[in-house]
Amino acid sequence: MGKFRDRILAIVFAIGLIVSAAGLAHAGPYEDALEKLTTDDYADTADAVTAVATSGNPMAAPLIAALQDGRLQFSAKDKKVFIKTVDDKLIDAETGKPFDGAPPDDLDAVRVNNRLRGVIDAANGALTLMAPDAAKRYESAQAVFKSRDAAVLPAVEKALEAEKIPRVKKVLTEARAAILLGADDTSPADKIAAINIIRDRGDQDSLALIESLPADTPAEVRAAATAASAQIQRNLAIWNTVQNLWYGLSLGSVLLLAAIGLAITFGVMGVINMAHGEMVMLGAYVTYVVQEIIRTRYPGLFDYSLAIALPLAFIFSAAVGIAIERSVIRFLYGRPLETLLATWGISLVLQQAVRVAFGPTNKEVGNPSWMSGAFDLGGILITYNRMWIILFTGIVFAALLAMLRFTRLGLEMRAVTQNRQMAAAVGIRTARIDALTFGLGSGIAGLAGVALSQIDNVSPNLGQGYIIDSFMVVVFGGVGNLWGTLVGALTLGIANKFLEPFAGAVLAKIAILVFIILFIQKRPRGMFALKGRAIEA
Amino acid sequence: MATVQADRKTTSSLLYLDGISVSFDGFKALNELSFIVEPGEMRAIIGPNGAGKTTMMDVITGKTRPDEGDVFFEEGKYDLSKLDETEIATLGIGRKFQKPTVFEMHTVEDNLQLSLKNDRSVKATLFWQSSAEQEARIDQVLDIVRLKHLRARVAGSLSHGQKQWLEIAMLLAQDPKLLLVDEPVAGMTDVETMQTAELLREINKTKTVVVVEHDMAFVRELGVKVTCLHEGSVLAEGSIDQVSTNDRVVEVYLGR
Amino acid sequence: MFTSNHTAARRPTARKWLAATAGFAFAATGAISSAQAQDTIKVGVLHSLSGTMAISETTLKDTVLFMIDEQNKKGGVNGKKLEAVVVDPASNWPLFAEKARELIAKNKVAVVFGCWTSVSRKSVLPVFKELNSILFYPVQYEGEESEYNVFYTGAAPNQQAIPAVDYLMSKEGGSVKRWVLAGTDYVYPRTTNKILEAYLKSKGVKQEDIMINYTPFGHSDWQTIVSDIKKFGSAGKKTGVVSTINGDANVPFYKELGNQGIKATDIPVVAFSVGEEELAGLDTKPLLGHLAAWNYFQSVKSPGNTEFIKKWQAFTKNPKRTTNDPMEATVIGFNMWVKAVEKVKTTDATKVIDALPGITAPNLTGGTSTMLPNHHITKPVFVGEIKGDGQFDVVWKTKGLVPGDAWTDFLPGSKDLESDWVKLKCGNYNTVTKKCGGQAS
Amino acid sequence: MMTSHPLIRLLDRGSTLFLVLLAAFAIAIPVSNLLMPEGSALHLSTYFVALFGKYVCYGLLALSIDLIWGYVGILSLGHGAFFALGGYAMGMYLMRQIGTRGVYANPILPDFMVFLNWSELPFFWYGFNSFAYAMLMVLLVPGLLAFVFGWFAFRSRVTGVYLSIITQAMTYALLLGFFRNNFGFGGNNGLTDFKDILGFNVQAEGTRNALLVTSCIALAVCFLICRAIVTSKFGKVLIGIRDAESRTRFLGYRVEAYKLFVFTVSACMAGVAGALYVPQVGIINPGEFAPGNSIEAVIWVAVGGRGTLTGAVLGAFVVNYAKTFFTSGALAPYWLFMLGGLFIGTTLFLPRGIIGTYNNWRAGHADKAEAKAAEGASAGGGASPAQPSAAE
Repeated sequence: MGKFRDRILAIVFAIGLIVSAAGLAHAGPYEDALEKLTTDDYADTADAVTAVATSGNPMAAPLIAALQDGRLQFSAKDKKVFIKTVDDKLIDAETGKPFDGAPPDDLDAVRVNNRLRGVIDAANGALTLMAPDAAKRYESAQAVFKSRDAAVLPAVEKALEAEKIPRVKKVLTEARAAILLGADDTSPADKIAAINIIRDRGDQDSLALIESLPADTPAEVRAAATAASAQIQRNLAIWNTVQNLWYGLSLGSVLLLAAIGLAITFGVMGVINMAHGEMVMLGAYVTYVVQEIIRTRYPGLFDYSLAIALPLAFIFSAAVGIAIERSVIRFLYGRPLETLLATWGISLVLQQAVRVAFGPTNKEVGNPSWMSGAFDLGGILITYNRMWIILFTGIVFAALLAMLRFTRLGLEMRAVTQNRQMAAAVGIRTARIDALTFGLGSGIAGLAGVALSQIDNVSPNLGQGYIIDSFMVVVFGGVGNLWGTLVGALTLGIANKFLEPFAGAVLAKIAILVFIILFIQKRPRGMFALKGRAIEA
Repeated sequence: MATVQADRKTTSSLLYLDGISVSFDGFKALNELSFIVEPGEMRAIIGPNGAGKTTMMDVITGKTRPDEGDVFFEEGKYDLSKLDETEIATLGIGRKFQKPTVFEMHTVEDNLQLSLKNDRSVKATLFWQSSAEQEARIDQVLDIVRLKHLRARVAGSLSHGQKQWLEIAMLLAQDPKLLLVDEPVAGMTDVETMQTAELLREINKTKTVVVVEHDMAFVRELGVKVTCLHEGSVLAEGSIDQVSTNDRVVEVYLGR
Repeated sequence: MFTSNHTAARRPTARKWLAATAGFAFAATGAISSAQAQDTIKVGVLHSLSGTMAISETTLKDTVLFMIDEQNKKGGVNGKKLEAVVVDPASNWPLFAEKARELIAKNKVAVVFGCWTSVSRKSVLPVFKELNSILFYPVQYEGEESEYNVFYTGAAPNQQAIPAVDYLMSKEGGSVKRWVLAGTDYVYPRTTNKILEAYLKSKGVKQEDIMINYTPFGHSDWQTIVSDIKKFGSAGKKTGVVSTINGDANVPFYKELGNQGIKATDIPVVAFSVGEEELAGLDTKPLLGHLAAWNYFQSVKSPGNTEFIKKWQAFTKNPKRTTNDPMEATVIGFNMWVKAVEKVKTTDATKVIDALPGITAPNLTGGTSTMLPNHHITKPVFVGEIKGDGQFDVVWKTKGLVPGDAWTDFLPGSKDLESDWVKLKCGNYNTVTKKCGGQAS
Repeated sequence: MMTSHPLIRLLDRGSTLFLVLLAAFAIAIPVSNLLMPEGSALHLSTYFVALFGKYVCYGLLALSIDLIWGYVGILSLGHGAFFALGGYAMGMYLMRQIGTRGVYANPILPDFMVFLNWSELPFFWYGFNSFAYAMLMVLLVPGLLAFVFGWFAFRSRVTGVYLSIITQAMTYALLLGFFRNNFGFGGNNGLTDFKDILGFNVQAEGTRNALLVTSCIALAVCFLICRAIVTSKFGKVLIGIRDAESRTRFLGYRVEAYKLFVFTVSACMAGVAGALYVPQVGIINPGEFAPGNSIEAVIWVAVGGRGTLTGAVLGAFVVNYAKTFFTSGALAPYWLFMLGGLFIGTTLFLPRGIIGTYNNWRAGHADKAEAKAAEGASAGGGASPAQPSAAE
């Protein structure tokens, strides 16, 4: 650690220089550092990075940035270092001038490993505390809070004075507090003040920070610390519950998305579609194909890939669904168990077909920028893809309800659900409705596929992973009742997530299954099953 | 068997319904329905669709539990609302469904064999052997419903009317105290209808019968006391002539 | 059977039966007829081409075919051409046993390359013992086994798990102090984690600094676990995750990691079952710097490797086709078998098995692997960091080659066991009781 | 006809033929495998013996499924669970027989317990070193599970698709459970590396043939039991329940009792099948609980002819032979297409299955007297209904 500390000191000193005598041409350390970058050795590179950072050379920042995202090239033969610009031009790292002429044949990227990334982050952290971009400053302030290295304190305080934007200022203060708390020469009073600041931050890191006080801390500080950590823990406990709820919600929405199509085919037509999972899988593959085309042809559109994939997936899965209904299922009405077997067969065929067509391995489906990453909401971290999936599920569900309620097709579907003969009698072409219903169910499965491609494997086995769970949801929720499916999915999802922490993932799943089995005994037709005079025999 | 001490209201009656209410998803199928069937009587029950005829049958046979009200059988000896189908059937209440329901895969004979009054337990049926008197009983029943010549036929291959009769025969084979017959002549030719009426009168000589029917001609043919249901409760009761001249009946039912 | 046909012939029902009977008879006699054809050397390929395991195993099938093709170009073995016999156990364990039997007894293959999961290996073991044939098993596994008829060219725990942990503990690896052992709930992770736990404790890691977590196969909802890891990691000490999560569950796991923003610089994850194939299903940019430990990486720069990749991609007519560790293991095993057969001038199982220990073959990373008396091989161990392009960047490798150890020294049950098929003629010799465990005592 | 003597009822043409064939196989195969010289045209390889033995076990499983699906209309998608439980019971016995010959030479603990350093044998492993006890468990464990499960399900009248789905949930839950290593059954590697059964080496040819013969006998016995059940009045009640459950109820039959009885019997049979299967394939692991397996077993029955006992067995043989055949050689990767196609084709074009269709054809083409006989046969061994109303 000691060596590292020295480096930081040096960096800080450098910052001093930059601030005072900016722009002063200053040959020596920078050039030597470049030498070191050409040895392809992590230790050397590390030293070089520090040296560069401290050199105060205007090229320092761009060079380190280049190193960070692998655009820093070197040639071992003629001991030269180049910065590759985003548009693949070479810049001579020494002069900063564009490099024209043939690049050396042994040109290779300067390699980085985790430890180096650490060093770079630290260097950046210190370098960018004063960066013009607020977001950068925020980032580096956070970095300092994590590293909480006493050496950076002056830099932090300087930055603190200069800082205008409150949220950055807040983090800087926390960073400063963190450092002060760690430092031995801080007065108890300051330490307590620091503790309070950190307490108000109140996240896991703060807790760790406060609890990692050395043994020799004075009593009053210790008291404050214990009080603070107690409060943080209370606070965290609450957030923990909230988080479980959120996780449950998002798991539930995935289940719902996967099951809702099934609920329709099962509810309206009493058809057990074992190939439902494969419809989901097809949807995911449509997404893959769309993204492939976009990657190769129009990379610019990548962020819209899902938007493009959705309708296509719906149409494709729906088409396959209708084809299945027309070619197989319609001959099996009134024989649900036979349908079950036939559709199982279909699912096997579809799986192997995809396996033959696309190969058995996983396919890459990327997250668009707006679906990757996460943000903090109070004490919990919300990942964008989960959030969007929950929203998406909500939209699909609402749209479906609306469709059933307000459209002609929906009306006819409900008619068929309630009384097939009567519906036929009043001139509804039940055959057509069946086909459309099945298409709709499959289409929604396709949509689910698009969503699942964002969190799960895109492989021929994708569907298998969801089919049983989906059935559980439908049966649990009660057939022929979308609200039942909704409640069913969310209940199972949340129950699962509250069980998981102490029961473990496997037992949680088993417990849920057993629960459903028992539940079906109590309500053989599910939670929200339509009662009424079931005409038997 | 849940028995209840006879109380004076219920004594004489074979079947006693009082204030039966049943509702599905808010819709009241039966509403404070009450009536009494005396031993040996034959009763015809009429009423428009959704009047609650079949639901009433379900309540009597234990398929549907009443939300409220009493159902007593045999002078109040048994509280039917506490028993399930099987127990009620073994008490001696036989039911014929609206849609003829026989064991299509079995021969006429086997259908009756299964219906004959016998020990119904698993053990008994596993080690069961047919006997002469059983055979005789089957012949006798087949005679009554005029299906003797079809004894070896698979029930599935019978005509609609024949199935109706076979089902009635199965009820007889059960040797019940009370027969509930739901629309026995639905989809029958006039001739068959008349024959059925005759058949039921024949049966009524030994057993109590409750017939649910739309066909007024048939009900007239039976010439028995009629109860008209409407919206789950009794609208009118009496001879067919009284009932069919009752203004409200005419209004809700015959009028249309 | 013939008497029965006779009685049966009277009844039409019997036709169906006859058909079936004939079918079996065919199957049976087929076995004999195929026994005659001996102008080629038959090589059995026992990898699932359908079902859930196809995702990993199909590649290995292609690899064997590729090697056979290469070998035949060189004129085959002992002047005979090699002939591949491919069967599909369809990811169904009993079927693995049946197919193994079919390959050996019916098709009379000289050697079998196959299996991926431990359970498939376990289910074919009795067959190989009974019919005394050879199985080359190319996948890293939990160890705790050394059979006379099986050659393990994949990594034993000491050739993958332990070096990887050593690396993470080193300064270069970020001197990790706190450990999460996350795995799918089956035997390989269980054993590996038991070994690692013992190993870590021997290195002075305290119980409260080890968190062990198991998930079902194909687990897809990682929110809770990833956030638990995050919590565990924010306790001040440097934390690392050792992942023995099985193939399919990895993609959602890494996606969740990426989205919850667990950077390799904060909490590095080192995986033992994630290779180029698995990464092919991922956008690896968020995973930059997470690690995997293997005995081979496609990105390793060596003449042998470059040439192999070139030929392989040509053979599969797919310029983007990746290579991975089990493939290399298959290649090494194949070459060793060829050498052994050429050495003893026969494909007779016993002779070849006895000849194999001591045989050497170049591995694709520039070294030379040797078959050890315990039927495991020596291999180098690499630790690679995931790069943005789905490849690995080797950041650490063992000095020299590590000999595969069938019986780990970190489990009480097996630390006294030793395997030596040359001198001791025993796969599980107990150095304390001086007895060969396998035989009845 | 019900009047006919029980024995005649029991052994109609089809059944007799079936038993004769089975006996023929049970004799011919060991003879040709053990006595005929290697390489002679009459010699059957041990490979074939093992294969056939496996098929017989599958046949027995199919039989057990047909008994409840074909005659009562209970479609269990979890019968693989009973099969596997029987198998595990046998497997545990075989494990205990290994004794000190395990790799760790531990006299008590099976290997997988040793290397997960368990200290002592879990209580539910006690007693499995006794063959008799193990065999008892083979019947008891599946039987008990089926009884409890059925008691709940049938009493609360869970029928048709719902029942199928919860049976699937049951086997899926067991699958997950047995995958867990600390559940005490060897995790996903299951139980394997068996040495001997009743003192005979399981791999020895003699033992294999013996196991094959035993399996055939078991199949024959179970077949006769099934015949006895379905040809009795009890069997007629079952068919009644299948075709018109509520009618049966209103006739005063305790439908749930009937279902429970036959479901439990069937589960025990499945257990026996599993127990015989394990020593012949040499491994039992949670894979057997996979819902897919149970569904596949159902298709065997459908192919052979639902509601015809001989058909179920025939189906198991045909489909599994096809599997053996299509999973090697050029067709290797296409097996799933075949299987899938089989599912679709059978349900669409052969709803009665092979035997069912044949019976129908025969019933159609025979004269009146013959037809009567056919009725007799089909009342017991009978063809499945044209529109199986199994759902209700």
